Amino acid sequence: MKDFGFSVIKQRTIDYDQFDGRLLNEVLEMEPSFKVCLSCGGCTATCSAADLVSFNVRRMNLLLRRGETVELETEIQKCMLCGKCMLVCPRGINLRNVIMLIKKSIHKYKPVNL
Amino acid sequence: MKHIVVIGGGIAGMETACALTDAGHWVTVIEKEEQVGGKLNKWSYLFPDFTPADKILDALLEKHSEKDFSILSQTEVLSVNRQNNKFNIETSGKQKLEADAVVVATGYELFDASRKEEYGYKIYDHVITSADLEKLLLPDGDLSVAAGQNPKRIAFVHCVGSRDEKSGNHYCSKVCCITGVKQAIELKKRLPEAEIYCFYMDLRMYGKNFEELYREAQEKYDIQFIRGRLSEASEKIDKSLLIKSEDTLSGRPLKMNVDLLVLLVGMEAGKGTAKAAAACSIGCEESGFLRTSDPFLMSNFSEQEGIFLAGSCTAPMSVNDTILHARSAAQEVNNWLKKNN
Amino acid sequence: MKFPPSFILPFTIGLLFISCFLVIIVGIWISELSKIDKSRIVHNIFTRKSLLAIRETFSESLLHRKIFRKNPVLGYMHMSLAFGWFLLIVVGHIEAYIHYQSFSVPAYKAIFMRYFITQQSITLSGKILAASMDLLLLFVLSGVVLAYYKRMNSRMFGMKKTTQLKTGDRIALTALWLIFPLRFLAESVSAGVHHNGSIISQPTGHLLSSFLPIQSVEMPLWWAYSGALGLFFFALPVSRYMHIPVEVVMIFLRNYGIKVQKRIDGYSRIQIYSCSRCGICLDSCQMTHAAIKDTQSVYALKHIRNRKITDEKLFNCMLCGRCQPDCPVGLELNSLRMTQRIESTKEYNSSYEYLKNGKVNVSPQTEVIYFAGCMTHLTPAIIKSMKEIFAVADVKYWFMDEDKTACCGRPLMQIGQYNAAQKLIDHNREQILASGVKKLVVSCPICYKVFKEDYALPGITVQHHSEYLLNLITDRRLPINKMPLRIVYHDPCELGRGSGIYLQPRLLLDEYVELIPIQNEKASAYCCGGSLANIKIKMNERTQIRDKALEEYCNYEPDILATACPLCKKTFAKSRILPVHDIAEIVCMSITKSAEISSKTDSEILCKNVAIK
Amino acid sequence: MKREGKIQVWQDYQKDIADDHYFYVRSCIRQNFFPGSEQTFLKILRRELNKDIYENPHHTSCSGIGYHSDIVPFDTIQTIVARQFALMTEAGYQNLAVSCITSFGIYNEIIETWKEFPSELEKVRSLLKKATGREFEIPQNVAHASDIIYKFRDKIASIGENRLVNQKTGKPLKIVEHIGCHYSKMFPSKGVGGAEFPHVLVGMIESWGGEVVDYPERRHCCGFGFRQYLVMSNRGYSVSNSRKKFESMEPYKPDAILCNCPGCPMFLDRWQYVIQEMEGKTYGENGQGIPVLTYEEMAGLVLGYDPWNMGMQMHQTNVEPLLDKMGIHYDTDLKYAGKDGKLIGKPKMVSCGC
Repeated sequence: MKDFGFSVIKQRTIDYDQFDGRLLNEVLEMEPSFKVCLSCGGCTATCSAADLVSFNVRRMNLLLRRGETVELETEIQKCMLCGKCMLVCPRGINLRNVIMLIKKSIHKYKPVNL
Repeated sequence: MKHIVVIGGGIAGMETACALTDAGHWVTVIEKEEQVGGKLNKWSYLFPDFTPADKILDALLEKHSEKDFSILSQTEVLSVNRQNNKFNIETSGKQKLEADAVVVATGYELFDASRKEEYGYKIYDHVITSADLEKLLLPDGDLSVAAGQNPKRIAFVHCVGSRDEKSGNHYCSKVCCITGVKQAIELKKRLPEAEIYCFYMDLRMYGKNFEELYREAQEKYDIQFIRGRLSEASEKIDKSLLIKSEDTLSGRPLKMNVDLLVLLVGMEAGKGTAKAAAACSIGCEESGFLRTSDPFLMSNFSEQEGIFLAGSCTAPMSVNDTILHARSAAQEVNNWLKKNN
Repeated sequence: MKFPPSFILPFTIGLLFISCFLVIIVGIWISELSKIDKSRIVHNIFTRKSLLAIRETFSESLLHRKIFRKNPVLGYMHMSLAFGWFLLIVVGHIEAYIHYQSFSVPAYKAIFMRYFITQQSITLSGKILAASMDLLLLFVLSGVVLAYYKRMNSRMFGMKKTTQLKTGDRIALTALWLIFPLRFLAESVSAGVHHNGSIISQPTGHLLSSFLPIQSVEMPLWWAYSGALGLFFFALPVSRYMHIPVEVVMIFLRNYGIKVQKRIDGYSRIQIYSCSRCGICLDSCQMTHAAIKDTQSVYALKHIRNRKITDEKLFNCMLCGRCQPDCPVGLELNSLRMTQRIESTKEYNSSYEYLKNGKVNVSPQTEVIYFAGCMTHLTPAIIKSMKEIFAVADVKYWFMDEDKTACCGRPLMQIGQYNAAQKLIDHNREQILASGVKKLVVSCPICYKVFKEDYALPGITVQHHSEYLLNLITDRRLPINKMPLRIVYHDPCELGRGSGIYLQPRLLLDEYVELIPIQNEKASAYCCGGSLANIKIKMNERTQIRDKALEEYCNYEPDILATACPLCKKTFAKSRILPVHDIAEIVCMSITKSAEISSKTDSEILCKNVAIK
Repeated sequence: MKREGKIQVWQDYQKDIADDHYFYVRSCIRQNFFPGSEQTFLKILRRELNKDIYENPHHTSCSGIGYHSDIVPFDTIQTIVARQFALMTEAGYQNLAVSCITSFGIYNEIIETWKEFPSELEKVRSLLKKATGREFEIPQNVAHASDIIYKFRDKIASIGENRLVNQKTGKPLKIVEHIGCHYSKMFPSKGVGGAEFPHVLVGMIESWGGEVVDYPERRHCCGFGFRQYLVMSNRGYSVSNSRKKFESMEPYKPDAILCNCPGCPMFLDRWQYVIQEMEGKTYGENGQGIPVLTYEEMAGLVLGYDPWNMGMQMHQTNVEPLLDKMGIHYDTDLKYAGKDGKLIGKPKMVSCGC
């Protein structure tokens, strides 16, 4: 391959058609309450871990729904599972189970060549 | 006996006429179309409980048929002139009417989606509006897209022609959010295999049971909501559509291939209302909707004494709000006539 | 030498099989124990502890005293089967020893004695022994009848439900049910033929001979009896009746001081096999209030034993510990579930690299570290009350998690993430130690338990605020104004059953209000339903559990429902049926005389509204 | 795709294009990238259409690239543009014909600015007067050179020798049209057909017998983006934009790409080569690239001009596959021959797929 002093930049666009929904489907099947997330961010606002590090619980919904497994895996490790988020969620989502389900299965769906 | 002319034979006009007849007045409804009932004729099912629109329309029309008031259909008002506490009305049918009061109930028009060129309405094969979809949602409606296949992925675009400086409409049309949720559920019921996405800016579930329906859409029907306004749509070689938006919650651009794109068109005051406003010399807001004397206590009063306003010519309104507004208009007319007798 | 009749084969082979099996499996389990546990066995085996174990085996494995206390009918059933059978074996053997004048009588000769010894005993002692054998069999049979009946109708035993069976259990159960009636029939028929037997078997044999060709049915009946015994022995390893032998081993090991560890080992397996699936744990389980009927301890242990445990069942438990005091075998039900949770989640990753210990600047006069806990930050009334109390008592404190801090780690532990929790523990521990303060007061029982048990804080007293406030009163640092309020106190699981703190909150409340004793309190207190240990339960199911508890509390018509846990408070407060306050709030109300207690009328109206619904 | 809908849109965006007497302003970069194109344009206008088109050798860069790269201040570029207008006024012309899309955008932007803010116009008049002593009038008509070809497309078709038809199959050639961003995205009303469904190149293709390919990324920028290209380490952004377009058009199997901007043909042409070198991917048939043409070159081919005379040997993606399909005769030996018949030198790395 020739070196031109630059390389083709990877697109930042979320290509929805390329997205692997298996992890999402697994999580939603086991924890259907996660379907009703409003992305209000209440969980993130109250999050104990978010006080200490850049961590956004709300975004996990998005990462999962956009198939961003690599980022999701690193993000989710920051959660301390304290459960505060569940006490503020206006839709009563069982977030701790969502996190545990992701932790359980994420290795199955991580892209291989990364 | 007092004579009242109602301009517009939609549900607002008919309901006002009905209530005024009940109050013992002589009412003439002027309708530009052949049929009365206005835009309700275009709708199949109503939010938030999927009541067939026919059912409501038939119930209203049946009630009206029992009343004794005249309807001038396929007629437009040319001019309204005040003369000695009377209004002289000239119509396109060359009739000259004399009225003691006038009710403007000219309703709204749907936003012409082809004005949002980037969405390709009337250009791409499978871009339709919510009004088009409404007809397809009837039991015999054909939802198939290219090669007779059922669409596998469908996207709804909220706020088409509303809240959009580019369309010239800054206001919110109020009913499209819930219409989108309603239609998404209906589509999912018809096509359980399809994935359905709603691209929204805000979801404004203002009415009774609206929020509940939204939750049901997520919970029971797996409708997915993506916060972002569609920038453009393009047709692919297989007639499917590539749509682009920002996933604003991720902060990244998003593209998606869909088989059917539904544009949730908003309401505009429209030509009928503009003509009526000109004929009656009453004022319009910047949005084009008719100006009411105040938004709280006199929402049925125009700036001209004796000219009243009913329904969605004053602002985007749902069917139930329109009916209520029409009834209150009749009440106000009746009170005003009594006071001025 | 005369060969014994062939019908003894099923029994003999079965007995051989089960003996070998038990020796091997118990050997494996014991070899799996940790070194410390093994040395415990070695050190204790020849001490009084073995005698205690024998006594416990006798009273629990045979007499079933605990079940008796809970439910006499059920206790009788278990006792008649276990103790009766035991005596049958013992007395049978004595009878055989006497008859053969030898101790080296093969087991089959004792078990099938009525077949081998056809002549009637002529000595008085022989007659008594024979009669008592008949009576013992009758005693056992009465238990079998009850067992039949219990299968049909468990309600009679005061049990709401009974456990479901799987194939191995069904075979063993059928065999067990058949053993004694068959023995009775065989002995009676033999009595009819040979006129041996005693007070019951003889007349029965006589009666049977009047309409049965008893000579020709004798052999088949002995075959059937032996077959039933053999079948039972073979089905034993795959059935719940494994608990019969394993429980004895467990009782010995427990008496030697062995406990369930945080990993699956021989002892946890022994405990799992010791579950008799009596189903008593189902009764106390609040999950049934939410119609969750397949995740209780008995099922969890069963699935763990069969390696068919799913996360859905394993984690659908609030770990409230309500079932544990009721277990007649005395199994460590929570710990057993926990070992499996640890096992099931061991591959999960967590990274708390972001936890960086900053400088801890605490003034030397500081008396107390106050740790409110994550949840308490969502019930600011508790924090506010504690602050006011500290001010009134003139306590200098360091509010450790006022701004931000890591979670205590307990919620992670509850779902098996011990390794992850350790990282949080290490972080917080370092800060606590660095402060140099010698007392840690915690507002949340969830945090309290972990600080107390897992933090290793030498020289530091860890107290829940209920203990601490009581101390302040004893030290006369807090004023007391008794308020005319009737209060029901809800024991938080982690504070009560979890940490054994029952008394202090009650003593404290007694000083300030009128505390109403209630039915389900202390060890049998309800869980609020909000438990963090259950990650599978749905929100509406939590509500059902909560409402059932509230229903009882409402019966006492309290002015206030008091609790000592922010999560319990949050859970109960959501219902709006009763005003809910933490004990710290109640103390604060009293000492600041700001008795702005939500008036009862409010709650009455709400109660009515709920009733209308 | 519903044609009636598009026609409706095109009708909404019609613009006046002057009929004759043009003052021609050239593009800076086209003269390097596609040196024959502007010459071909002048030839077509003067010889085939008998139009009066004048160019003044003293006109300069509009400095648009500098402006868009935040190097040239607005006052400066206004004054430079005013000077071009002064040259036009001095020559007695009123219709501006702009070769470059960047310039076209700049001229429109500045004229619109002057309409909105007359004070700016006054300032520029005085600045120009002070600097050069010149005075100017705002052109009555600003047309892009492609507008002019569009206007006379049917005339060209009628006198042309070739059509955009595959001579072997008789089917119309599938042509991708790519409009420069600054043609109508800034002011949709200044471009024929507006911004969403521009008609300027579509009209030419259809008029000359070809078929337009409407692919999803049709509106997407070629990736020039000024700073994206000018700074070498940023060029990856530029390539990735072009690649996005290629991948989107690939399933349609286009025979050629037609552009009306100086940058677009350059990048759509060169990046095909770069992508092939970097990733081994080609987008045309038989491992070839997709030929990229300027509208003048396309018009020239229709009129039967010699491709080498129009400078089409300067393309990095070979144009021969298109010439073969159109049935145009060309002499392979003369491809790299100069005007004097001598070899001008052959590139070492012959382009994409060849």
